[in-house]
Amino acid sequence: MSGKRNIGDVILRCDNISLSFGGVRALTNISVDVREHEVMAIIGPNGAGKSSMLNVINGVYHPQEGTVTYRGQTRRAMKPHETARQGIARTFQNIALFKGMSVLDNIMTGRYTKMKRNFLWQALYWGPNLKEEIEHREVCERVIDFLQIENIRKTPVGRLPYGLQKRVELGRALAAEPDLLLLDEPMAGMNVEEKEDMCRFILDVNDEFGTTIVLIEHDMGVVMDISDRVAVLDYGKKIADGPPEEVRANQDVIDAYLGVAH
Amino acid sequence: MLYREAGQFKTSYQKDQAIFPIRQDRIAVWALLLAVFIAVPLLADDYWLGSIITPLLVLSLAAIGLNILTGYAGQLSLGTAGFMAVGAFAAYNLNIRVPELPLIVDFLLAGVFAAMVGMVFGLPSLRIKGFYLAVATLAAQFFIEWVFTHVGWFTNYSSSGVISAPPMHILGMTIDTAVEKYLLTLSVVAVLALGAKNMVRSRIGRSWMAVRDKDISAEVIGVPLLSTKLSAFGISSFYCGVAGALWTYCYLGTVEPAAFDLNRSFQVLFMIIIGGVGSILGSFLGAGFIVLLPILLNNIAAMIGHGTLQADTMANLEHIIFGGLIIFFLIVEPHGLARLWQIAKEKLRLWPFPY
Amino acid sequence: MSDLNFFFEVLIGGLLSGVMYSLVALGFVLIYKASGVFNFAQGSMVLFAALTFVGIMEKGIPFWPALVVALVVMMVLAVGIERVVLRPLVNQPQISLFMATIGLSYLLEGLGQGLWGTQVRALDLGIEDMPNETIQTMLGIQVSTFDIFSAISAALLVGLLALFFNKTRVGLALRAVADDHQAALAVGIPLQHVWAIVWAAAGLVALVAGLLWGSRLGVQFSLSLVALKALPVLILGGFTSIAGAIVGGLIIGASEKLAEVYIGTFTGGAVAAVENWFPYMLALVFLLVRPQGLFGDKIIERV
Amino acid sequence: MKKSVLASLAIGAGLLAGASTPSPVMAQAMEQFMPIPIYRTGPYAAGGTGYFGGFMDYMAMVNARDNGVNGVKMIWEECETAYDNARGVECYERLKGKGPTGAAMFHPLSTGITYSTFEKGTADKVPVVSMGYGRGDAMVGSVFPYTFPLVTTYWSQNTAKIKFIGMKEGGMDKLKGKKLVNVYHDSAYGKETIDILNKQAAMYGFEIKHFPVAHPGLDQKAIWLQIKQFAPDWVILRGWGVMNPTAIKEAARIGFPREKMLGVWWSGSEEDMRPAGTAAKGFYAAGFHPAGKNFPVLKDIEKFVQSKGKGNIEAERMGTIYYNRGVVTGIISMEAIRTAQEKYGKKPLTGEQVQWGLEHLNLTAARIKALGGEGLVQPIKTSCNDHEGGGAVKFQQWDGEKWTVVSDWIDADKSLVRPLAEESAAKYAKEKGITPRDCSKEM
Repeated sequence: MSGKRNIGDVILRCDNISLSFGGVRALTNISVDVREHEVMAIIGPNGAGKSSMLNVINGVYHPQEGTVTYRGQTRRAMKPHETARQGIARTFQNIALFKGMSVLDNIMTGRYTKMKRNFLWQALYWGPNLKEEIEHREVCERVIDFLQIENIRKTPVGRLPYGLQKRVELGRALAAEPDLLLLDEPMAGMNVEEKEDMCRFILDVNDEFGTTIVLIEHDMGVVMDISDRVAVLDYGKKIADGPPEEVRANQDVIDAYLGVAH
Repeated sequence: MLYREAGQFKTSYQKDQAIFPIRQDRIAVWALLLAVFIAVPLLADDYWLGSIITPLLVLSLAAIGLNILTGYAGQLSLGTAGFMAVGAFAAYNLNIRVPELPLIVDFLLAGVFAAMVGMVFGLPSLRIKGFYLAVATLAAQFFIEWVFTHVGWFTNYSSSGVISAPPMHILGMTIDTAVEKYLLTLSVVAVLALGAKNMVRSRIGRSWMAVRDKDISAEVIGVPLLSTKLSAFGISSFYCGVAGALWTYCYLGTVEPAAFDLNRSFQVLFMIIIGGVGSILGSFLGAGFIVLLPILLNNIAAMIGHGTLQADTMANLEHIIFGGLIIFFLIVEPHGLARLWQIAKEKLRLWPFPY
Repeated sequence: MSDLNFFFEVLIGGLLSGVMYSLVALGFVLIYKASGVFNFAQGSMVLFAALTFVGIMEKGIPFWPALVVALVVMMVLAVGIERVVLRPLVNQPQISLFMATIGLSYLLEGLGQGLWGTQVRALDLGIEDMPNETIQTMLGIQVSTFDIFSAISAALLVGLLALFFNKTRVGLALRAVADDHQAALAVGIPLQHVWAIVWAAAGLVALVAGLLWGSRLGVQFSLSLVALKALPVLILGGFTSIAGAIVGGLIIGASEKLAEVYIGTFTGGAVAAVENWFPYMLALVFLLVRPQGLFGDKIIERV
Repeated sequence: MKKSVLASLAIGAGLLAGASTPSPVMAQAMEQFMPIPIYRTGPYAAGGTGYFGGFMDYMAMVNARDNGVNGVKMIWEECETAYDNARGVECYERLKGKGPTGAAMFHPLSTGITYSTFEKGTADKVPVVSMGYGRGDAMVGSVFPYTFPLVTTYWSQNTAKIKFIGMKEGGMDKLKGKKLVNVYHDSAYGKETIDILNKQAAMYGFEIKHFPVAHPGLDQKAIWLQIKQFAPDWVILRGWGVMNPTAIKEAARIGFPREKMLGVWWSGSEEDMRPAGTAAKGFYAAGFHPAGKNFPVLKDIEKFVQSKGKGNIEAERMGTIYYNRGVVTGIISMEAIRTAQEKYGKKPLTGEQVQWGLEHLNLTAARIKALGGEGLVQPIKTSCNDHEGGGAVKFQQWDGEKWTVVSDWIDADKSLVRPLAEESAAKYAKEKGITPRDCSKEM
């Protein structure tokens, strides 16, 4: 990866995270850190605990053990909407858009934490509220331009094809202007062309806005190309962590992907 | 005049964000407002104004309230009439206990009380979802009805538990004819409907829809679930509460708690199903449909003439047709009359060309 | 009479009332389990079944043949509902189906009363609704013979349903559908048939409930309101569990009677007639602790 | 598909507009209009169809036999209220202006609809007649000029009930120390008599306990177990609809003698007893008229209406309590119109004119006999100040098949009811800012 980004200090650190659901262990003693401005990938076979890891980071799940430290602040139980206020945004493996709303409204919802006027102003839709709506609309229009979805901005998302929905979901996350963006299999189910588009968007986001990105991916090939660093999970344990080339050569990783018995 | 938007370019986001972006729509809306504020009072007789249009407007307001909660925020509620009752009894008590307050303030405070009660009953919504929540809102319905039947203070210790709206005065004017009551109702409903429309196209409305469509991703974006659901319960109940006050003051005049029974809740629910779940316009269309249909069927029965069999059959036929239409609508157009209206408009936009 | 005896009378009376609520709740559970439809029309089906039965008997047909005819009518109705209402809505959200059943309840009420008239009719099953003397002499408390008969009927019905679900091919298919619609489709069970069968079973339950409730209240419109008694039972017991419907019914029945009697006594009669809301509040409080009901399936959301 | 929906909506809208435009007014028609706010559906349909069936049959008979009231034909139109207040108001508004002269009067047949329409009636000058229901204090005609709780109010009837119990106990002084229970429908209607019962309890020294039954009253075990524990001497039942048979059955289950139970007239129809089966045997009910077909007026209805296939109800329901109440309503209403015609001429009258007739009603025993209603209707004399008129009640007992009258007319305790009504009416007048009419100046 080339670029003029300066990979900075660690902004997110997970220490010894363990998570289980009624006796089933999803994550065991995992420690990962993410540095500012980098693109970090978490990979692993199905059921390795990748999504659980993202869910821990943005507060959907609360681990039984271990700590998450974000920007020097250690937390244990934090609701997702609170992590959102700290500047963490994400997308989902199975698209989780607001199906009844238009593309524009979906993306505008991404601005939720940045808008301040109370509901009485909103009921008036006048003065400060109108000004606020328009300011944020402008931000969203920039996101729409960036993702090249101008022509569908008024379309209900339910009517869009899969690939575009994924793009809108990315747009919704970007509208929040996050410092840390979590992407859960952003390229799952896409064809080669769509995958290339998505890669470009991810890199551009990282490049232009300096957003730190943590992404989960199944497809090793893509990941290796765009990531600065890769962590590999298998059966809820971390088996490797490092630059792509290094991880690619790691014997444990190869075994895990080939399904060698442990 | 043709219904075309060709040549109307939006040059700013402000114009694009306007409530009616198409010019013909704006003209139509102004014409409609003129009609309802001036032409209707001049043309309609007391029967139409007092016993059809006024209750229709009041129920539209309640339907907007329910639509905010069920249509926009996705929380199914069967307690609408209960929240209407809170508004009705709050307005009455404010009116007789604090006579200094202007009537409109009574109405608004009645809404606020209803909102507070609504939020209390909305608290379980964080843990309870779907049908479980719907049944739980029945607890609100029955409990509120019971409180007003049994706590004498709320009815000013009237022996039969009935309250009777005192005469209405606004700025020294007495409101007692059908036209005056209609205009008062219309003004309140028009202002609140506009407010609702504005809210649902603002941040709060988006947060409601986000919670409705996918609560988990709403939360991940930063929409706090509990306070968003509570705001929906509160604002929805506010609308229902004001509707309850209007129902008492501008329509029935005298009510007992049973005027706000479960059947009323269902009636309002039907309005939003038929009118359109998640549509402010649909609330009006649905209320119109539900209020007018039985009267229409009844009139047909009266035209056919009397005779036991026909009358009995017609009365039951009313139920059958009513139930049948609800099913029919759900099958043919689950989005209700509001969607039909939209389709008609789109057709008109292209007319006379088929595509 | 001693206080303790009185307490037991209230308790047992409540439990037996609860059985009557469970009977109605069963119909809801059957349909919800197999099709995920919250059938609001169950109360109207109770009314419709009872009206049909009494109407047929008025034509001079004796009890058992009338029962069979009424059952056949309910089955035809079930198939009709599946065809006309459910099939076109098959891929709609649950809420649409729920609302459709509200429409259905209006339709059935109108149809039933239109066909058979709005008169209040007596229905005599030949079981005395009087204190059972044997029990009174043995235990010293009054329990109605009719209540005991109802409880036995309910037990038989539940037994019958259990046999049907566990031992017959169709029953197993139903369980498969209840567990996973997709899976059931994959193994080639036609969903339409399953739904029709389940609605017919719910029709049978409605008929039994209609007969028992109808002989107590008279066959009249208000029969459809028994559904309101069954809803708190459902939330307490969970929408998907037959056992839940029974246990929920017992809990609701007993606690509402105890509440009515003892809250009334403690407050000097100031708090009375709580039976409409108390069960709902109880169920609501319970839900806050266990959102899926007593025996309901736990809902796990995956992200 | 979509198109057809739209089209049918448009047609529907057209029909609606067409149907509700008032029919052209025929100024010369000799017709008097009577609104019929019936309820044929819902939980109380039996009451609505029975009562209005009898009422319409009577009017049809008057038209067929006498060519109307002094040559003015009665016409009427049904409007379905489904026992819903809001729809009742709509029906009132729809029907009040129909016919050549508007509605003669309005019979809501629902305490709730009475409450929702009586003020409108006063404003529109349409008498709202609530025969045997509605608000008790409305008998004070000076405050409620257009409201007529004719024959007997709940309050009057209640005092008659206590008298009846006194009779059964062997004298009013025997009531001292007795225990009474009032089981009531938890609504405005049910609550009407709580105050007066408390007053009477203090007066006669009996103990009274009130038990509300939540609507609809499908299961009343808890209440009746409490009653069993209280062990009252008498139970007064103020039920409505399905609550009645259930209460009687529950009474049977706790072994409370039905011969010690006394129902209001809404708990005393065949429809209320039949579902209770044998359990109802022995139950008493108050009524301002008996059941049965053995009255000349019913024979005339049979002859002129039912036998011609023009009945407004199934023939087998003739002579039931609800049906006869409708007939009584018809007799009194027609007599009021006739009375008003004496003053205003034999032509269709306005509501305002009929109000005069209702206020100057004098239905003597001789007149009742001439109308063929001997034993069915009690003598009634109203005045500006007294909008009730009669006040007497007959008691009947259910023998398992039918009602049998077991008492003569028992008068209400007017000395008790009247001051209560005046007090309540004065409170109402004050709340509403009404100056009562001066009845000494009225003719």
